[in-house]
Amino acid sequence: MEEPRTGVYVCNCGTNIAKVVDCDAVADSAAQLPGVVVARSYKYMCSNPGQEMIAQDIEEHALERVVVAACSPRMHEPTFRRALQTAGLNPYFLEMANIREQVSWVHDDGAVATQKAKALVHAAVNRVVHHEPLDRMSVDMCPNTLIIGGGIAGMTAALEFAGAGKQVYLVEKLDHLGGNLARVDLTAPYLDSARDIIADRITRVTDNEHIDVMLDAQVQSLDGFVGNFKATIRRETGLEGDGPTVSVDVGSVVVCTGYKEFDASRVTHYGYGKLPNVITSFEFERMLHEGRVETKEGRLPQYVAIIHCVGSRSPEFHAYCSRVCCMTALKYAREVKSALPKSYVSDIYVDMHAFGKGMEDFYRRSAEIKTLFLMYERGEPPVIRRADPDDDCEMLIEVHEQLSGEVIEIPADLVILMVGMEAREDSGEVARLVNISRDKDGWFIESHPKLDPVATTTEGVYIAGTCAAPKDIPDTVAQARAAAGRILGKIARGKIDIDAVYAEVDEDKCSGCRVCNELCPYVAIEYDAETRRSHVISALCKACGACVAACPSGAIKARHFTDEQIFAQIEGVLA
Amino acid sequence: MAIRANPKLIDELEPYGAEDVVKCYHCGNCSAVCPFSKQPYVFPRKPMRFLQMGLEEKLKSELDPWLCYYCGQCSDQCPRDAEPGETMMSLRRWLTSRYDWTGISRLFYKSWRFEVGAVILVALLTVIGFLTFGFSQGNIDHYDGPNAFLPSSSIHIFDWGLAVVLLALLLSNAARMWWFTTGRDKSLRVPLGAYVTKAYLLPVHFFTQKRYSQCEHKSPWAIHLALVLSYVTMLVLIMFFLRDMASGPAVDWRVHVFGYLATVGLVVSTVVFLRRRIRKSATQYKHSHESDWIFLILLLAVAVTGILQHILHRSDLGLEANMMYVTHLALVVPMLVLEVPFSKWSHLAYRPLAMYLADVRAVALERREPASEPAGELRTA
Amino acid sequence: MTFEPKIVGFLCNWCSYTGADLAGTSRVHYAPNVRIIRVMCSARIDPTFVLKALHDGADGVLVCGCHPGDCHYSEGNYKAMRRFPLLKQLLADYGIEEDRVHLEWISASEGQRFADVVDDMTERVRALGPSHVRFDLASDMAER
Amino acid sequence: MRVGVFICQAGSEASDAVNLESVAHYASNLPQVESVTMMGVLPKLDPDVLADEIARDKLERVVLAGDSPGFFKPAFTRAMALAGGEPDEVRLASFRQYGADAKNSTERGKAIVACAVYGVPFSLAAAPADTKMHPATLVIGGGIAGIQAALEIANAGKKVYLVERTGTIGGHMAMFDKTFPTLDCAACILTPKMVAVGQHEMIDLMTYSEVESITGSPGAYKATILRNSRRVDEASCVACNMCAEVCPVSVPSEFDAGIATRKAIYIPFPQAVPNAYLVDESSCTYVQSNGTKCGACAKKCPKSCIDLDAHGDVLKLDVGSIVVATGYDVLDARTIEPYGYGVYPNVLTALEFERLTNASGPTGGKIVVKSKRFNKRAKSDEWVFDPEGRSPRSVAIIHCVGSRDNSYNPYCSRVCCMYSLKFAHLVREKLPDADCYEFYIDMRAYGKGYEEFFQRIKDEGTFVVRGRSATVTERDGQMIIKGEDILSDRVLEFPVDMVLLAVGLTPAERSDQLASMLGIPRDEYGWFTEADYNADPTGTERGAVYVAGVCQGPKDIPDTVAQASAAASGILKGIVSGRGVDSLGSLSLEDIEARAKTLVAG
Repeated sequence: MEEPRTGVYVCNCGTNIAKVVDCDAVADSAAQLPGVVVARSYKYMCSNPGQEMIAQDIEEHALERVVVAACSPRMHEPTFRRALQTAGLNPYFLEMANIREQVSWVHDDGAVATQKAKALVHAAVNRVVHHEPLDRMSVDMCPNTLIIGGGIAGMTAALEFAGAGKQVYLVEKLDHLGGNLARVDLTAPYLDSARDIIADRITRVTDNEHIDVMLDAQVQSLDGFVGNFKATIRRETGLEGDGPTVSVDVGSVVVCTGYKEFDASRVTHYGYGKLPNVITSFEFERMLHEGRVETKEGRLPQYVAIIHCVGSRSPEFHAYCSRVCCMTALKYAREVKSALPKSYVSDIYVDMHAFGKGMEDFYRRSAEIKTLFLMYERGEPPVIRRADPDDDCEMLIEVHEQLSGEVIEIPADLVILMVGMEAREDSGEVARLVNISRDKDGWFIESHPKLDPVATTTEGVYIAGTCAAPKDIPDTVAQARAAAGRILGKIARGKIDIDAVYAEVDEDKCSGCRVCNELCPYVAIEYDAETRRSHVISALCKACGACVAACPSGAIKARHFTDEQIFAQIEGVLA
Repeated sequence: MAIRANPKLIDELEPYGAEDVVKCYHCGNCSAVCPFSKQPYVFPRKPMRFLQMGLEEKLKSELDPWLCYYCGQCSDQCPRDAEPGETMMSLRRWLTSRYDWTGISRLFYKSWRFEVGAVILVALLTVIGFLTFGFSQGNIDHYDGPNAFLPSSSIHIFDWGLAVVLLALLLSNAARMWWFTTGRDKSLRVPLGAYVTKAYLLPVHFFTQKRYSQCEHKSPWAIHLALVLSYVTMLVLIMFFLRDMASGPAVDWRVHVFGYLATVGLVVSTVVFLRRRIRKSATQYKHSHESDWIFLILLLAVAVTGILQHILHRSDLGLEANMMYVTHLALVVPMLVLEVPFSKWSHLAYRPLAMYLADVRAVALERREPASEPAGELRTA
Repeated sequence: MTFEPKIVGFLCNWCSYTGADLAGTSRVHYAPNVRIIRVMCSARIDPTFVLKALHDGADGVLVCGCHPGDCHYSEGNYKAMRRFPLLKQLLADYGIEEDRVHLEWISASEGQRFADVVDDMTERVRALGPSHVRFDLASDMAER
Repeated sequence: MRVGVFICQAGSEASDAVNLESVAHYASNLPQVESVTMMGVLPKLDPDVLADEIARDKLERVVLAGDSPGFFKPAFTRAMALAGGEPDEVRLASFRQYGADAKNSTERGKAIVACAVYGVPFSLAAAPADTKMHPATLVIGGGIAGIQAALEIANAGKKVYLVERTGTIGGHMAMFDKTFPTLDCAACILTPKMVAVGQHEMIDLMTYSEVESITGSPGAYKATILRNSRRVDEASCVACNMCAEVCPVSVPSEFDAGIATRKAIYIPFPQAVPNAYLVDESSCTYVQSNGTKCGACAKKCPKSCIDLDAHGDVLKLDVGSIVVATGYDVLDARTIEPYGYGVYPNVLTALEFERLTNASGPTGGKIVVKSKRFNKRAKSDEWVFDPEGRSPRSVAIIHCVGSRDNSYNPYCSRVCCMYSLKFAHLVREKLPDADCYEFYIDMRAYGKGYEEFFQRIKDEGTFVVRGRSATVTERDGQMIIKGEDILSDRVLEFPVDMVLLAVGLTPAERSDQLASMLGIPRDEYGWFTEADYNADPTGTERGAVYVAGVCQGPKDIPDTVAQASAAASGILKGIVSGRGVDSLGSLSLEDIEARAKTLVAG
């Protein structure tokens, strides 16, 4: 058969690829392949000139297929597909060879890397030959949204949708809204009232006709696809366990499940749980809230010590920074001085993360009220012990103070441990439920850390707030709104395109054995008793291809991942 | 063994003038810009740190504050306005009060009222003392000659008596300074030889203040030196040539020429310092502790009364001269008795001693851990 | 010179391929012998892919999917897991050393692990030496 | 309920904004208010004494009013507890939080106090009325924030006008090489978005343009845009570069942060959007000579799309909402003498280094020190980057240059620590034999994956020195850097070939004019003030006007992108429902008081 006319484009990605791979050589070798009529190498293929170059060639050389050797398709496949489309070529006539993440960034031997790049390009050229023109399906966008988690993030997002007059289902595991912020009295760095923020949000949410608040409820299952999810929510009716389940239709899901505080008792040398007056930040919040800043014995502490990075930035627990503890600690220093003017506060930290608006000023003011800042090294955290009876304090904290180089002990009657943030224990469950992935610490992974901090790998499912990573209130609120913005955009358009990649049954070949029916996790394959054949409901199919591999009579075809395409690719890489 | 930190020390140092030290967030800028901050004496950040943490014993064993001449560069470039220079100054005040075993110094620095009160008290005692003495054996109209009201011979004896007392006080305090900073540190074994070989530093630093001259601006050093030399000249004249000074009414040029020079030096330098402090003309004059004022005013007053007394005497006005003499003494005595051992003036002894001890300690430290090339240190870090 | 084996890697799009990308973004270097082919899910990997690869001259085949329980398609990797022993059996019949084919679970966050897996695999296959499968397979297929 | 009002000032810049006496007088006339006490500025509070007062007046609720009353709350909460009252009943009336910190905000101050007295959150009572919403949006600033916001709104099928001051969109991000902590190249992330903006049918892109005035009310703003003429026909220019080849004038290139030159007719960078050239009037011989001299480019252009006599025009737009995304400038390093920027050739600012290490930069990404060259025109030696130049043997990076410093910017610029670490990585990667030193005060690695990145940089062999370097000097042609190495208790002084200054961020020029034009306040440092620090970080005093990105305060790319999308959300909400919200200023004291009353009743 006559090979379709193919164009090959090798991206230098500045020096990211060119530094290791000889891009011109790759282009030249590609030019030798059957069907390739033009092969070029350029600095940034994804840039405007780069895309225009492709469009121009498609016109001039009447290209039928395009191969772009550049970064991972997970990054720019959509970009180049769009480029093909604007040039009047079916977007699925594109194939990308990943010569950055898989070659130039992981190999340093130029010759070998170039060799591998050539092979990958060869494979891509082989494969693209067998590509077929596919059309994206356009489906209706359901204007309702499911929000999981009734904290500040969840409520903020909910109010955005409600404000636009769209229906929201707000599902909260506990019997009240507010999340972790409801346990806080004042916010850093301006010591504004947290309870005012929460009260405001809760009133607005509960009073809003568009928001269906479900307390004591959990999402049981989520089926369907972007724009057309069906969620089942189980409501705990307290005493007699499982309550009624409701099922709702939603177009998108926002996950705002938040965080859980680090368990301080895991850090043995702080003696939390053993020493009565070593408490966690949240326990101290309660003290402040009740206006009783005192020891377990009811005495007023003369010396108060605050220890940062409990469970965070630590070799044995979490490597990451919990982002809010530093400012919260300064807040406590301030609050202790206010409640107990005669007290002395020492703040034992690693690095003072006062990065945000108003924070450095807050840090300076905290120093001016004579907070004693002591710096310790991550490797060697402080050790708390009981003081001798004749001491004027209850405990002594031994710390190798970095800024003086001295090993000192500081008196303390009350010790506040700044416990970090941790992924909730049910985050794995939630991830599976809504089909998103988690990083090594259990935080949900965004589809791109910079471009797309609130979207996930599963279209239609978004994450906001501290369930993605620790962050403070303003950043959480911004993210919640960002997620809402994304979804409102889709809702405003009313329709969404969904990928044209799904499975198809060739009914002539189908023997009606129904193996595939049980196999499909999305019950997307229907058996027609009449014709005694199975067929795929394309909208439901997520193109995993399990059925394809399993079909004994080879009757099922995975669009865009056909056997021919993959065989061709295999031949390519091994050529 | 861990050292106990004392969060309360900060409060204790406030009256000494160290209220801004709390602002320091330890960027290390000051220690790097300071022309005097070199291994093994890196400051002012480190002492500031000890102060923040209330490591009292550490501070007591610090020589650093005395190695600082308060040229103000550190304070000018401090990003947090923590006033490192002023903190060093207040530490010097605090250390003075620690070296002084009588505890008087502490009272002076903590309350200026107390210091002023003491000055007045001593002044009154002096007046009463000398008047009774004068009337008991002389004639108020006679300044010199046979039945002089205050014969130089007896005043001379009084001077020497006073000198001995002051010396005793100063030496005992200096000894304590040595003990805190060098003596008690078991870990560093100071070779006796070092004490001897470095001894020359004492007079050198005392008479030249040469270290001060390393500051960016030279004028403070010049004036300071003028003050010191004038004072010393006066001291020598009074201790050894009092008789010739008091002789007259004719001017005895052999001694008086020195007297004139010294007086001019004293008046000019004190006036200049006072003006700068009033105008806050430079960083180091921005913050003035009460003790600074008391000292300068006292010194100026002493000089002025001295001049007047001299003039009156030369113009043969016995009565007036004697009265001015008594006034003069009423200022000199408290200045010597109170300022030298217990207040600002004491640094004339502590500073040179600190330079000396610093070098002596450096020898010992070098023995303990030979310094290595900084960047190299990092490389292995 | 040392023998440089050719290895074909079949990676699932959601976990393993993302993990491989992560290895790239975090500049973790690894052996250049593996050529990656992306499939949507490890369950899509038809035994014939593996046979085809070996037949066309691959000295080894690496199959990667999400960790059990983390599959983007909830249970695709289990299907792959179940299918794998059969595949090994089949290969044994052809007299192919079982170390030439390897199944691994690699999550989206395991860039380093992916690199290690590739390095191990490469070493293992290098130890086995070049595969003569392609000829055997060819003749075998000719007979049928 | 018996209420006691206490007025305490934390003594911030807001102190003089509100007439406390009249607020006090107003408060004393509110129902239920038993006592109003003036506590003064930074009062020394003794909870025991306060408890007695509370008990004496039998107060059931305490209202703390002031610029930042939260600073004193714990004392009162404890006093309330001591007095046997309900600690929950200590309410805050923060002037700063609710925007009573501009001049003459007394009326707002009263309203805030009233709400607290009634025990209602101010934000709840002060809910402005709905307004009709014009579906078009004006986005000011074409950096990543502006681009993101514009795309979000346009992708929803709504009209967007994107106004950018320079000749291309992309902002500072387009100048960067890599982005921390993932180190993927900025261009790879940004350029596709720029392309998308350029191609989007719903986005009307106006580069080389400025906002001249804005009038009207929320939902119905009228914006006047000054469209400077590029003097090159945007549509027909194919960026063939022939005009630039013949242009005789070269001036420092803004895009290359001045380390390379461009012509008077130029394209900011090859991937610019729109991909067309423009003429810089200030340096063009033809324009400066009123058409008497030169004009070579116009003659040369094969498509004759250059019209050197063209003039800008003014455009009037009707928009419903506005996104302010004007970004930032960097602090002028010359103002900081100890580092000798502008004196020593190889002291570079962060942006200069970004361009130097960038593949599309003048050295193609090679890190070299400047070399001396004789400039024939100027008849003098000048220091330039020459791709063949010598590469530095040691590089020092100084953090917090002009940041966290009372004499310059007291605030932290939030991004410097991480980009400095990124620089260290690039240096070590491109010059494995070169030593790299980081002088820092606190290493602010707070974000997702930042801490791990810091660890990695250390493992790569960069020397991190805790202590801000103090001075850069020169001894016989060799730069010497001096700073305290606090953790090893010594003063370091050693030679370096290159010094990189992590200069802080400052508000963009003209943001003061923009602020007054839009009627949104700015904080003491000049950043735009958000409606509520916590609850509404992207909204503003003015209805339907949003802030996004660094113009609201320094932040990194992910946070900027999130804010941009958040701003878009607020706008889409209005457009979708057809109803926006009016400005907070539209509410009178009576309105708020009345609403508060009803809220208490209901």
